[in-house]
Amino acid sequence: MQLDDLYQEVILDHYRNPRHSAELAEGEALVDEENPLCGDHLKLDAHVADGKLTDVRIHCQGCAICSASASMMAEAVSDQPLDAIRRKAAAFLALLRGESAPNEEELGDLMALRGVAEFPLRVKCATMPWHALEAALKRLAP
Amino acid sequence: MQLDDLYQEVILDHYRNPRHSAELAEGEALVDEENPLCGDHLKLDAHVADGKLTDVRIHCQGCAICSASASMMAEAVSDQPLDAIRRKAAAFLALLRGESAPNEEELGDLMALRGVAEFPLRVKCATMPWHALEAALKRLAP
Amino acid sequence: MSAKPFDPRALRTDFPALGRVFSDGRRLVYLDNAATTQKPRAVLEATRRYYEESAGNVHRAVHRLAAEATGLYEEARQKIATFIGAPSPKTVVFTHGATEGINIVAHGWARKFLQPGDAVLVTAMEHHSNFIPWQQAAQARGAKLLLAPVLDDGTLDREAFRKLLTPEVKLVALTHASNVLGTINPAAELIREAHAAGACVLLDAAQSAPHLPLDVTALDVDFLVFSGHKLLGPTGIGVLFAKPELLDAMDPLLTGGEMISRVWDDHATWAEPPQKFEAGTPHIAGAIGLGAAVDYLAGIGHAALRQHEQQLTDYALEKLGALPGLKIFGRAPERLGVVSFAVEGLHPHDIAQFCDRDGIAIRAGHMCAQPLLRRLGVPAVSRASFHLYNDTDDVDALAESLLGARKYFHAT
Amino acid sequence: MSAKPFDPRALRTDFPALGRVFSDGRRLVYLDNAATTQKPRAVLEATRRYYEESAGNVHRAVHRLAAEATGLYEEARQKIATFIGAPSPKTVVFTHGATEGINIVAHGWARKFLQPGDAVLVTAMEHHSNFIPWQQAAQARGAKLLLAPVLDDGTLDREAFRKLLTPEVKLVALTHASNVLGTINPAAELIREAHAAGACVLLDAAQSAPHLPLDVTALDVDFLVFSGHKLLGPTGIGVLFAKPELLDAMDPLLTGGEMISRVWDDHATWAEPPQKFEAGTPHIAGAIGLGAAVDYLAGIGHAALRQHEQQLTDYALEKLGALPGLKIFGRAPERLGVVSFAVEGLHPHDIAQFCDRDGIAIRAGHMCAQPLLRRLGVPAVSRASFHLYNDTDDVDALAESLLGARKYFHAT
Ligand SMILES: Cc1ncc(COP(=O)(O)O)c(C=O)c1O
Ligand SMILES: Cc1ncc(COP(=O)(O)O)c(C=O)c1O
Repeated sequence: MQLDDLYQEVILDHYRNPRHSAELAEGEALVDEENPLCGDHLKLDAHVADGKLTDVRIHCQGCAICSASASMMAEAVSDQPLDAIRRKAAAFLALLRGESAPNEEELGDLMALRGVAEFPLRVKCATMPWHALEAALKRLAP
Repeated sequence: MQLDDLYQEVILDHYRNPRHSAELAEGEALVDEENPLCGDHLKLDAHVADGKLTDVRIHCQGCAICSASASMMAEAVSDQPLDAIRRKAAAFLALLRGESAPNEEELGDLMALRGVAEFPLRVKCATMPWHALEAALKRLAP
Repeated sequence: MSAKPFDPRALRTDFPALGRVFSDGRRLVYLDNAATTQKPRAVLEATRRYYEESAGNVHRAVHRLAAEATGLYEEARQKIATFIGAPSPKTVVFTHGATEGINIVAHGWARKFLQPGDAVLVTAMEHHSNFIPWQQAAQARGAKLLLAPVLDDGTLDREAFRKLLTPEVKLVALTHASNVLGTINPAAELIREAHAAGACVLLDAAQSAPHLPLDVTALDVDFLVFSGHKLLGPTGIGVLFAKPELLDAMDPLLTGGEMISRVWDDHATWAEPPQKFEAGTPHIAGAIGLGAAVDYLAGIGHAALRQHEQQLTDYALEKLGALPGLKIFGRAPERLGVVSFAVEGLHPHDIAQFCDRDGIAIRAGHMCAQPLLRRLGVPAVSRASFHLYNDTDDVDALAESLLGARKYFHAT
Repeated sequence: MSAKPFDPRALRTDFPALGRVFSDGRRLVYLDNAATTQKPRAVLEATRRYYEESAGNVHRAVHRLAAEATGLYEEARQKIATFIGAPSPKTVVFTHGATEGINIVAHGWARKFLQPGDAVLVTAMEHHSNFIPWQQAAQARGAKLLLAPVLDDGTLDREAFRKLLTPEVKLVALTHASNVLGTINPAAELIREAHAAGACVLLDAAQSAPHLPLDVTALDVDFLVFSGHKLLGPTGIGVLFAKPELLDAMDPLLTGGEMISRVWDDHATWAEPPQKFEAGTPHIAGAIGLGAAVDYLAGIGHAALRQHEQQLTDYALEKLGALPGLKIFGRAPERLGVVSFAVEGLHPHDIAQFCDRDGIAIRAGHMCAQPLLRRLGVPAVSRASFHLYNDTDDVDALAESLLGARKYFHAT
């Protein structure tokens, strides 16, 4: 396993230039997650309109994997129907757990994070934004 | 270390034919000691007359080492002055702890138990009667 | 493996210590397996590899040594989960040994949930490690400790057990097999009865896990503990299994590093089980070695092992039972290869010392079961206990040595 | 030994794991010694010999294997008593590790003797293992937990410490050296002050014992703990020292086999210390290995070791401190070879992952010291920590890798 398999170019690009990134004031975010082990901290805000997720904004203070995963997630789920997002989330978490054949079509760019599964101690970094998203969906569309 | 160094002929003789051995009824003994680890159980009774230890009677339910040590002790201390007994006890316990040059003159026959020092797990078997004796002396001549 | 005939002599070569020859030319006849077993090369190799290649700490760093160590450690947990039929490796807590496992439950569960007037039911054949923690916990909570008696043949008094199983009983702490009598208790039935009466069950598998197949799911047992060192594994490692909801409900016994989620100045939150119960740096090499030990046992196969040990035990009971003045304690029909005995006129320590002269390692003493020995009416016993590498030659050697001991101590 | 020049490269050959070469041809640069150290061959040999020759249980049987095992186990206890200047091996309790040692005191002493309104004083630089047990014990007893603050240079705020040392303080639980800042606390002085104020002191020597000479008698310390795996020894073993009168007064944390004197149905009495605190079969191989580890360290000599590590630390502070955007946490004048740092714009986990590519093992995370890191204002740090086998080449490799990491993650 090479380092470059973990930090693929697209990941580093999202890390350096996070999409849907925004300062979120105290209390403004829908979800506030911390991973005490590595100190990653992520706030997520979003809304639902017409059954789609809109206005996704994320503030992530984390490692490259966490930040990139958050940024790529934001891009992948913005303005998507909620059930499609739930499918995508399930597919992504399965990918990171190293389960079965990944649904490449469903995942698209997110496939770049596949290498993280080979680094068990970093898996949480990649999944944390998605767990935050799941928490947000529970609140937005219980 | 050979087994015969531990169980010397004189030890086996005392074990088979314990001296100063007596049934001691409930409450009759001055000291009642048990070693829970190996289940040795010893009762000792004695009196003091003219500064000497008399009427030493021991009931020992123990292994060969414990029984022989009790029997040899009874013989060695019977009708002896208390301070001579205290010296002998100290010399014996030092011998069993493997300390310094043993006082062979003081110890006499008891030297046969010297081999026990090489079997650390059996040392308590040999010293228990002497600890009982010390307890008895504390009561008889505090 | 199961097709090959079971050959204890061949298996012996897997165990370096059993190749030992003493200075007097005698070979080691190791019959103290209920105290601790010898270790196969595979176990020693697994721990050596960890120390020589992957000696990182677990769970906390991203470098390769730590990642490898974490992988090996968690792989061992998975192996043990499979070995005992646990639903998930998350229900497998690594401990110091059976004793610590029992104490974790006695502190974190019993002292938390027992109410004054409640009761803990144990049997009269428990090892001190499955006895004193309950005595202390019951005392601390104003609860009662009840003892189910043992019949003359060494089996549990089932009638009495059932009578004692009143609604006050919140926990039954039960040895799966006695380290003195060899008796195998009918765990599945007793657990069913306990559950029907509303009690949880802790099964002390310290003696059974090395010899019998275990299935915590089929048994529906609430807690189960065993020790690695009795199961061909390293010292200092053991296992506590508990149902997930019990692990969630229990408090941790030890607190500190590795078992936390968040720590503030005035409070802290715990990690999920099993980490919640593994404070501090764990015995990484021990866990890995225990994983290798269960692999080794699985390779032998439980059916073949059981058949061998039963034949050997039958042989021993007959051979030893026929010796003059020898009395065997425990004649349960379902039993392990654990044979405790007394020889008339000989003290157990002298017997064991004499056997040692002949290179034979047996145990003498109270076997950490004073309440049972008081009932047997003896302060100490001698005990021979078998494992896969023993055979009838070992029993013959013991029998001969016991005859020799009588002569030695009582010749006139 | 002391006459020979100190040669870390030569010493490295004593450690099989340090000979490791990764598949990409890089050698292992091991800089995570504060988490766990590598083991010299002498330690692995000592444990191997136990398993292959003397694998009996301790204290309980008279056969040769048990006698040898008991002898080796108690010999290790004596070696450790000598290593820490203890008055007697009876004051040396074998534990699972530093964490268990602290918990034994927190349960058996603090929860027994603390009264409502009493206080435990710790510092803001404690490891979770020397923090949460006191937080929990204080809470359980209605006592207070006081935190002595840390100054900006990473040293203890002595003034504040003295002010907090009121008569309510019954115990000061203090790390001898910080696993984050490297700071060595002036243990002797702090113990004097604590005693003058009527408090007992527990010294957490997990980080100091592997590097500094310890003398519990000269320090007059009441309790001291450390772990074997950080001291070139095996996993799963550690030491608790306590003054004899404290060991007598304390309750045991674990109960069960080996720690008893007599057991009745309704009560039990304990063995004398240290057995009173060693319930169950101990980690025999671990204790023997730890004995070999202290022998190895003694053979190196503390003076030479300290000089080497100080030079290396000075070099590292200068070299790493000069890197762009790198900030070092802790600049205490008296310090160990533990260097925690942040690199602007890089997350510690990415740093550690990148270093790992270069074969360099450093640690990233909260270092089990969340209360301290909260005060430092960071959720995680990176940490390099040295032992006798490290040299300036290792530091150079780290510095180069850190430069590489900046480029890797921020090149546009
Ligand atoms: C200062 C300090 N105290 C206590 C501990 C806990 O040691 P262990 O995890 O070996 O129990 C550590 C190491 O993790 C430490 O650095
Ligand atoms: C039935 C039983 N339970 C518990 C124990 C305690 O095991 P350990 O000493 O390994 O903690 C033993 C062995 O000594 C045992 O035989």
